[in-house]
Order: sequence, then C-alpha cells, then structure tokens
Amino acid sequence: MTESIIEKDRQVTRLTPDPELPGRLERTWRQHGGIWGWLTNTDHKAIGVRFMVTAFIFFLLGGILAALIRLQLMRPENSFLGPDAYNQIFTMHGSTMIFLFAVPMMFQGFGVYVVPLMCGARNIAFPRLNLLSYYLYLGGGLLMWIGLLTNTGPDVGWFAYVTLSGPGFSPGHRADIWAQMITFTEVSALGVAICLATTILRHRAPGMTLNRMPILLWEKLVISIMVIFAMPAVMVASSLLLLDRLVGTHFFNPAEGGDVLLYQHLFWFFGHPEVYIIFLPGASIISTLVPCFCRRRILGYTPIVVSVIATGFIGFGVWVHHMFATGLPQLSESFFTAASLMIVIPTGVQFFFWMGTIWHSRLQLRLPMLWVFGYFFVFLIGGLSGVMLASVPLDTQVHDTYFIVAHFHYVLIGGALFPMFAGLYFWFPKITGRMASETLGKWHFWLFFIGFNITFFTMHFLGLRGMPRRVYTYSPDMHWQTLSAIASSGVIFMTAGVIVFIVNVFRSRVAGEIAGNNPWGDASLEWATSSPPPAYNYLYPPTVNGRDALWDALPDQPVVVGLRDDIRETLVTHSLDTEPQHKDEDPGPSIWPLLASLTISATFVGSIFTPWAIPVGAPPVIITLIGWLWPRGHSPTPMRGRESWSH
Amino acid sequence: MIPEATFHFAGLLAQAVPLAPGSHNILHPGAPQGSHIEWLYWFIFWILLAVYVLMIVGFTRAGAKSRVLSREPLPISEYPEGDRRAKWAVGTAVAITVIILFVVLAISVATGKRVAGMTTSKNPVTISVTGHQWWWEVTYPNPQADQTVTTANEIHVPVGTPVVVLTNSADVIHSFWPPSITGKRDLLPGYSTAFWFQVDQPGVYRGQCAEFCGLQHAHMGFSIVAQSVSDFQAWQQQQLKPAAEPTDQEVARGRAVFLTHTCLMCHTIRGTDAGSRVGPDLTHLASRKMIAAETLPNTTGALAGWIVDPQRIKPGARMTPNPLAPDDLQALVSYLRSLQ
Amino acid sequence: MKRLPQFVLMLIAALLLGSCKREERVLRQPPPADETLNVVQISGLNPGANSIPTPPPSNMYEESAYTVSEGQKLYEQYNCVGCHAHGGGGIGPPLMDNNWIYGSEPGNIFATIMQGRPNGMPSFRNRIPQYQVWELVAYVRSLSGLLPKYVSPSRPDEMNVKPSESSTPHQNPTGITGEPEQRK
Amino acid sequence: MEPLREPIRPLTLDVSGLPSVAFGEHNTTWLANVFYMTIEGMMFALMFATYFYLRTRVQHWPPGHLPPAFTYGLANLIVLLLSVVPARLAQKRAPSGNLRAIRIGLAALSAFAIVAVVLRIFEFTVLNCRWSDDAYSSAIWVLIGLHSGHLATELIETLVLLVMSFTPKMEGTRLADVAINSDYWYFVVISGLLMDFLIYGTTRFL
Repeated sequence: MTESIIEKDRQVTRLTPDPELPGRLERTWRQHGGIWGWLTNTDHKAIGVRFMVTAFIFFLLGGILAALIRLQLMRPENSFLGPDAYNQIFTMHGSTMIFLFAVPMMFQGFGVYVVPLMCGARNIAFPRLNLLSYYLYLGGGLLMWIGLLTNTGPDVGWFAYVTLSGPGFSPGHRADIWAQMITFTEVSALGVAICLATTILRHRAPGMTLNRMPILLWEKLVISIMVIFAMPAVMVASSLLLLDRLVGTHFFNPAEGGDVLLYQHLFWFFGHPEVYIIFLPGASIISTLVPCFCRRRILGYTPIVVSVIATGFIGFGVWVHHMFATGLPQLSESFFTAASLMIVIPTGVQFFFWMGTIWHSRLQLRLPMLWVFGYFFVFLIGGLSGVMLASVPLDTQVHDTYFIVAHFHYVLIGGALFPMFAGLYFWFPKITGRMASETLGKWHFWLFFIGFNITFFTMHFLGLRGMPRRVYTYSPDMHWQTLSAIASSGVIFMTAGVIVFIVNVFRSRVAGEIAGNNPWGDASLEWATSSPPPAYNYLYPPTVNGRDALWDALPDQPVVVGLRDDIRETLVTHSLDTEPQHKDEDPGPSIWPLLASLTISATFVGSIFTPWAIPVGAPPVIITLIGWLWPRGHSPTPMRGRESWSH
Repeated sequence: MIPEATFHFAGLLAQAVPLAPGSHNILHPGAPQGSHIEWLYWFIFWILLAVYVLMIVGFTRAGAKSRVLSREPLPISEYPEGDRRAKWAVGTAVAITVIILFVVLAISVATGKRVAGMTTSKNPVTISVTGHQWWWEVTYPNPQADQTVTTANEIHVPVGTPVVVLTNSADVIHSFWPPSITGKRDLLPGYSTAFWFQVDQPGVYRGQCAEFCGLQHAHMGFSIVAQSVSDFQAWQQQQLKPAAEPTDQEVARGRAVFLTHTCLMCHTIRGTDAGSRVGPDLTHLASRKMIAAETLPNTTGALAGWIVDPQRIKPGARMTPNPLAPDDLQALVSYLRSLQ
Repeated sequence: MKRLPQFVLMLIAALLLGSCKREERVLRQPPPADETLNVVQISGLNPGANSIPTPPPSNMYEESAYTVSEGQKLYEQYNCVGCHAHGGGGIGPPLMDNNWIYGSEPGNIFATIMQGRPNGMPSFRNRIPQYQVWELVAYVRSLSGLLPKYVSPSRPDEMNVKPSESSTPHQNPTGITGEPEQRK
Repeated sequence: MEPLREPIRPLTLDVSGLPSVAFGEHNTTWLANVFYMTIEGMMFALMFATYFYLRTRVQHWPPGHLPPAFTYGLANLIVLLLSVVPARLAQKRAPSGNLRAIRIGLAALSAFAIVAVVLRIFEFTVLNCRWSDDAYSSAIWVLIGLHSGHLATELIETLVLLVMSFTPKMEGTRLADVAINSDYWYFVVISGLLMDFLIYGTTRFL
C-alpha cells in the first residue's frame, strides 16, 4: 500500500524536517485566548473535552437525583419526598442520564475527541457546527435543570407518554420543558453525527481504507448513521406533543381521532436504536482496549465489523418489544420477539471474539482493562436478562417492574458507564499528558463495582416480587422494605467510588506521571502525536500501512507534506480507498455558533410560552446563520478547482 | 430518619433473598396463566444462567492463563495456530447461540399461545375494567341494565371459570397487573382491548397499576377475590341490590349528611339521590375489604381519616377533604359502614 | 448602567418566583375556616360591590396552572358542561365571551356558583368545597382570556365540541383477539 | 514494535498540487447535505407514517371535512416542477464559474421560490379545515407546515447565494455551494410532490 500511495505521487522524496514548521502551524491553528477564545473555540479536542466534562457534571447531578430516589424508597411510606417531588426527580434522573449524559458522553464526547485524531486529521469536519452542537446541548441541559430549580421539572417520566403528558393532565410547562429539551439535545446529536460521519468518510489518513479502519471508527460511523435515522423520530414525537399542548392539535387526543399508541411507536422507533447508540460506543471502546492490553491484533475484525453494522440495522426492528403490554396482534408480537432475540447474535459474536482475543495473548491487566473485565461481568447479566424481555408472556409480567429497572441499569451502566471509565482512564494520558493513578483507579473500580451490584442485583428480586416502577412509596404490607433498603445501601459505595474518581482526575492532572506519546503501546493513530496533541494534531499528517496503524507502520512510513501552513488547510481523501482528493480550508474560530445557538435557544424556549416565538424568533436565527455562512475575508490565492489539478 | 435496622445487613440478606410466598409475586402464581409464565421464566433462567457461567468462566480462564505482570507495553505477538482454533470455537459458540435463541423463541411463542388462547368450552364471566386516576371502576356488564353490577377496586371472580376483561381508560394510560395471576395489560384511552384469565384457587390476589399514571400511581392497587361459583353468585346478587335502608337514627343521619354535602357530587349510592359517576360506586362499600384503591383497610377509623383528609394519605387524589363536624362525621361513617 | 446587574437579578428572581407559583401542585388545600363561609354574602339578588366575596388572599388559584387545570377537570366532572358546554353556552349563558351578567370579578363568579342565579343556575353551596369553587372560578375566567396565557390550560383531552365522526366508537370487541378494537 | 536503531527519515506524500475545491460527490459539504436531507427525509417519512396511522383510526377520510381544494395546490405543483429547470442550470454552470449563468439561474430559482411561497400562503386558505378541529386536520396542517418551512428556508438560502453572486466572494467553494443548493432544491420539490399527493390525492380516495 505504501508503494501505491507513493507511486501516485510524482516526487518520491524523504522528509527534510523543517524546524520552523511547528511554530508556523501553531500560529495558524491556535485559538483566541481568554473568554473570547473559549466562546469561539473550534478545536475538536477542546470541544470533545467540553462535552465530556459537561456530560460528567450532568452525570453527577443525575446521580444525586438517583441517591434521593433511593433515600425515599429506603423504607415504606417514607415521607422524605412527596409524589410531586418524586415524579420530577425520577423523570429528571432518567432524562438527564439518557439525553444529557449517556449519549453526549459516549457518542459526542468520545467521538469528537478521538475520531479526528484516530483518522489522522487536523480537525473535525465542520468544526463550527460541532461547536454549535455543544452550545445547543448545553442549552438543553440548562433549560431542564433550571426548570427543576424553578419547580418546573418535567414530571411525566423520561418517555412522557400521552395522555399523561398531554394538555389535559399535565398543566403548566413541565412537559413542554421536557419536549423542548429533547429538541435541543437531538439537534446537538444530529449535528455531531454529521460532523463525525463526514470526518470518518472524508478525512481519514491516506492508506486507512475501509478495510483498515479501526473498529472504533466503524462503530462511530454506524452510530452516526443510526443517529441520523433515529433521532428525527423523537423530534417528531416531541414536536407533535408540543403542538398538542400549545396550539391545540389532536395528534394524541383519542376523542378527536388522535391516538395514544402513535406516540409510543414514534418514541420507541427512536428509543430502541437509542439503546444501541449508547451501547455501541461502549463496545467500540472494548474493541479498542482488548487488543491493546492483550498485545495482539483483534481476532475477527471482519465479523466484528459486520456485527456492528447488523446491530445498526436490527436495532431499528425491535422497538415494539417496549409495547408488548399494550395488546398488539400476536403475529406482530412474534415478529418482534424474533427480532429482539436476533439482535443477541451480533452482540454474542463480539463477546466471543473478545474472549478469543484474550485467550491466546499476553494480557496486561492495567487499570482500563480492569474496567473492561467489569464490563464483561456486568453487561452480560443485563444482556442475558434482556433475552427474557424479548419473550412476550414473560415481558407482560416483568414489564414496568423493578426487574426492568435492574435489567437496563445492567445494560446501560454495564454497557456504557464501565467502558466510559475504561475509556477515560485509557485516553486520560492523551488528553492531559499525564497518567491517572492506578491505585486510586482500582479503589474506584472495586467501590463502584460492589456498590452497583448491591443496588441493582437486588432490584431483580424486587421486580419478581411485584414492585412496579415509578412508585414514590409502597406499603409495608408488600414486604419490599428489606430489599429496598439493601438496594439503597449500595448507593454509598457507588458515591464513594465516583468521589475517588474525581479526586484521581484532579490529582493526576497535575501530579500524575508524565505519559509520553504512547504509554500503552496502542496501535491507533492518536498515539502517534504528542500528549496532549498540539492544536494542529499532527506536525505531518500520517499515512497508514495496515489495520493497526502504528504496529504496522514501516520504519519510513510516509507522512503527508504539502498542506499549507499559513491557512488551516486539511486533506480530504476518498471515502473508500482514501486516495488524496483535494484540500479543504478549516474555517477556524468563530463567535457565530454562539450567537446562532443563542437565537435558536431563545426561539425554542420562547415557543414553550407562545407560538409567536417562532415567527418572532426566526429572523434573528436567519440573520445569525447568514452571518455565520457569509464568507469572511478573501483567500490570499484564489482557490482552484479540479480542472487546474489535472493538467 | 434512617431506621437502625436498615444496617443489620447479614440478618436482612438471609431473610430477603428466598422468595416469600405471597399474593403479589410473579414466582408464586395462583393461576394457570401465571404458572405457565413462571415455568417459562425458570426455563429461560436456567439456560441463561448456564450461558452466563460459561461466559464468565471463559473470560476468567482466558484472563488468568494469559496474564503477564509486566507494566511496560510488550511487543505484539501473533498466534496463527490458536487463531484458527479460536475461529472454530467462535463459530461453534455462535451456532449454539442461534440454537438456544431458536429454542427460546419457540418455547416463548408456544407459552404465549397458551397464555393468550381462550378456552371456548365454558361460559366466561365478562368484566369491564376502566382505569381512573387513581382507582379502578369495575362493572359486570349485562344486557339488562338493572342486572349490571358496578363496584370498584375489588374484583370478584368465580374459580375455575374463564374471566374476560374488557379494558378501558377514562383519562391516562394505566396498566392492569395482578402478578400472581397473569401478565399485565395496558388500559389505553381510546382503545378497548380484551384479555382473559382464570383463577383456580380461591383466595385474595393483589394487583397494581403498572404504568406510570401521575401523582398517585403508587397507590393504585386492586384485588381479585376468587371464590367458589356459589359464593360468587351470592356476592353478585347482593351487589345488585340497592343500598340498605338505614336501620337506626344515627345511620339515617349519616345518609342525610352524605346527601347534603360534597359526597353526592362524585359518588353513587343506588337507592338514594346520589348518582354521580366521578368517583367509585359506594352502594356496597362496606362489603369491600379495602378503601382508597387498596390503600387503607375498610375500618371505621381509616374511613373517617380518609373522608376528613384524603390528601394526607394520597396527596393529589381526586377526593376532596371534608372537614365535617365530629358528630356528622361519625354519623356518615356509620352510614357508610352499614352499606353491606 | 450600574443598576443593570441588580435589575437583571430582580428580573430573574421575579421569573423564578412566577414559575414556581405557576407550577405549584397545590395538593393540600387550606381547610376552609367556617367563618369565611359566613362572611360570604349569600343574599341572592343584589350583586352590588359590597357583597362580592374577597378571593383568597394570595389568589393562588389564578396563579397556578395546576389549580386552573383542576378547575377545568371539575368543570367537566360537576357537569357544568351540561348547560354551559365548553364555554360556548347552551341552556346556560356562554362563558367564553366578555358578557358577564353578574360581573367578571372572581368574587362575582364565586357568588354565582355558591348561591346560584335565577333562571336555572343552581346553588352549589355545601355541594362543592370552597377551594374547588375558586378553582372553577379561575378556570371560568381563563375561558374568556381573563387569566394570563401561561396559566391558562390548552384544550382538554376530552374536548369534543362537535359530535365528531372521527372519534373512535367505543365498542366492545366481539372476540378475544387481543387486538385493538375493530377500526374499519 | 521494534525500537528503531537509527532514525530513518520517513518518505513523503506531497499533496501540495491537489485542488482546493471539489464539486459533486467529493465535496464535504455535499456529503453533509446528503446527511441533512436524510434527516429531513426521515421527518417527512415519519409525518407521512403518522398521517396513514391516523387514517386507520377513523371510518371516513377526511372525517367530516371536504378534502383540501385543488386550485392553489395544483398551481404550486406546476411551479415547483418548472423550478427544477433554473436549479439545474445553476448547478451545471457552477463548476465553470460562469457568473452570468449562475446569476440568471439563481434569480430565476428565487423567482419561482417566491411564487411558490405566495401560492403556499393561499393554499392554507383552502384546506377546508383548521388544525384544531381533529387529528386529521392537525396532520394536514403539520404536513403542509413542515414543507412550507423547508420552502421558506430554501428561498432564503437561494436569495443569499444570489446576493453573493454579485460580490467577489462568489468563487471557490461558494460555487460548489451553488451546486449543493440545487440538490437541496430538488429535495424540496420531491418532498413537495409527495406531500401534495398526500393532502390533495389521498384525501380523495383513501
């Protein structure tokens, strides 16, 4: 392949290092300083970290709500929280964890930080759209949390089923806040999906053909496409709900030909792919870490990639298993049972190949790998109890009980949180330049692992004993108090674990061991640059000689030269064979994404209170978008089209 | 605030983990459908447990035999021979997975058919259940209007007879779920669906709303009283009667209180002027074991407390507080207690 | 200009307080003291200024979307619909317009419900607890746009102004199919 | 990875000769536009599905209304179909940087778009229902409203490009944007066709 890269090129020369180059690139690619710089920053690394930090803060807030829930349910007839407060808290907990933590952390956070580096690109595609996505996500999160603080916290469940969330049964603006928060976060996820998919398809290093793409990039690509197909469904659902509530349409009003199941179909058509949008990033981290710490190539690259793609497809065909209790025709029940069982197969394939990779290897059980093993133990329980839920008769029993609560916490905490911590410890040296403490990390792991299992394993029993979800209290006659108290006690361990993690992050950031470029000896491109990477990511954009870029690199592996260093030039390659095609100019820092996000937010929030916010808010939005897209300045040399290239 | 007993872990675990028999338990069903589902549960459970144990043993074994203690990144190694075997092993594992899933699918669909299928040989009892925030309206429809029994929250059924439940909702989505008898069924506004169950053992089985339905979702219980066919018919005949006439002064005064206060705006007592259908039918209130959707026992004290301040017991419930004078309250409770 | 931060802070505080009130779920009503019951003039036929009952001091029933919405539900439950329809009127006068025979102040409407009016409006004194009457008052006033938009309820789910062909007939399924009811 | 014994200077892949603009499928904005159209297409698809789902819940369609009148809708349909011509013109001439052709194409496209928007305003008056009547009416209004939003957005975008084409900024990637704008216009036309089929067609025979 190296030969093929080179032979396309006219001059085969060896690199003559240019000592001035880093300085010039630094000047070209640096962001503004100060607050202005923070507001206008379009560096994918900064935005990726910002996504992660913000999502983690929401994780802590959601965790506090979870602790309040467990405190309330610790004993029967507890008067700690009333039903009104409890309903807001459990709704906020679910909505925060799904919309403000899990997706923004696993998809946006890791994706925005890691993907361009792994592609060998100088920046993400459409960095301003990326920045806008961050601001909108932040806006959605603030909207909902300010809502809670002003007694306007959504109280209709994270799924907001009609008619409970409709105008007749949910007065005030609580449900509107929920619906509009959805709009914010989904627009954000869609924006990042476009950025990531374009980066993966157009900014991969020469030589990183589809056949050599790291599994993480494959998964991010599949997830981005899933986001693009799934998120519109929830936006339609929440927009129709808003219209029903605010201008009196009748989509979900049974008295006027509307339909309550329509909402559920729309919501779960998004809702189930969403589970995979959260699970696949976790799996992608596992597929990255396992070969690195086993010191060998991953076994079954192609089957794993095919499994990931299959998951993306089948994920859209299983949504009705959330609706088995509504009484659908038996044929459709059987179909969705089969589909829900089928999706076990691609997940199983990945597990078997991970096991195979570990089997013949030299396993170094470093801290990130410890979390990977935690993932195996925990996620498998959730995945297997999921098989039970695919079965209609069994699902009609355990649906909406604590059994389900246990199941999806095993799936989501197992499938997302454990890989998240693995990934955070893994890329911590890349992000900060220093190693995280392994001792504290192990304390974190064991505290969290034990606490998690105490809390959520117990919930299986509660569910089997008939405890429904979303109850703010229960009678002592039901004999749920002992198990509930045990479940609540696990919170102490989990809290301690998370505190240890935070301490570890703050300590290791300043006092950790200096990491160097590639402390784990991993194969992917992000480890070829310094830790933390410079603003321009790579002094010379790399090329790739095999699936495991750094392990397969030749001693004189070619680097890309000829990108201009006086403007932010990036290389665009062909989607399939990564042949260099043309050069794009990265737009650089800008205040317009912030302004646009402000006008868009004002319109969204205003529309909760009056439909006039749309016509009044549209002109400022349009003006900011025109201001954003209007070309600034003038290129020093005119841009050239393909005609001039071919002569 | 935290009871000290909460922390007596060892003792608690011992008493918690074995499943205590009860009337509200998926794994202790008292009806054939529940038993089918319970059987299915254990069937799948043992398969899954075996799979889990194998997988965990596999991962642990793989980790243990491969582990090296070096901290520095080791060079990359290749295992071509092992990889070939591993690929065969993975292929086999996938094949076994497919077979297991197929078995689970077949057994699940078969069980589903048994649970949903209707025995047509017997005359079923038809019950219409309508969900309200936050109680259950129960009627036994009959073509003759005066033969229709209306009650609330306590569903009487004859043992050994199929019971067809027609579901409906008056406001939001509820879910009808008696765990010891059968799986749940959502009550959807705008849809009327039907399902059936059958109870073979006499007894009282508890059920609860399983779909989040607002402030008092937690206190929306019901009970299914399974009794012999003759007892059931006697109960039905009793329920068809209008309310008992007052037998003494106190009770008569209680009826007057009922009819001159807020009560009659929402409740029906057949045989009196009270005929509103907003709240539960109280014609035979005293025959029920519990009040407020299985929240309180039907005793004089609980009833009085409920009437005076229902919002203390079920904050958000649709029932208004009734700050009655003590003697009025006493008379009212006596009257309600007389409605056998 | 120096006052600007103060002003912004006050504005935010006012907003927050406003939304807290708007969203409050008033689950436990203050028990109506017997004396207020007597203060309310119930001498039917002189709706002069003196006889207007004073609304509850905080007038919380008109500031909370929850209580207005409760009024909306009560309006249905207590069958106000029977005569006034959904505000359009029928046997009784319409409530959506700006014509008020007995006055549009909360007190006027309260008195109308409590003591009844000639030509058919019955008295609901002792029938409906006072706090619910105030909730009904709030809802009735919202019908003609006398309450701010942010507390006024949107359409109720039961709303059915015309006998709609589009509403699904509530028929019982004939067989046990487990399917949603027959549609075609 | 073997430690390198002596530093070997890497080979180079010189890309300095590559063009800085790409047209058609190689353009990154083109790809983003495809994704964007997919998102919007999903929205339309789901609204269409909603419409048909609501159809199954009632006996007659439209339930107690006259179907929307043809008049303006038909006229608008013709306008939308004709507008493809200037859109294609602008798209074909964009790579050559022929400013005159681009200006004519964009101006004609803007004119068609303005006519379409005006006709659309009149379409709202002959729908024979109000969004708050029942679920059918709500669906009709949201369908046509959703498409009108796209129409208005596309009009503004075309106008901006038209203005830009009279400034020196219309060069390089802006030319590619003109071509992409036409792609998006086709999307608006196609979704408009489908929407018209739903609200004018299916209301008559479904």
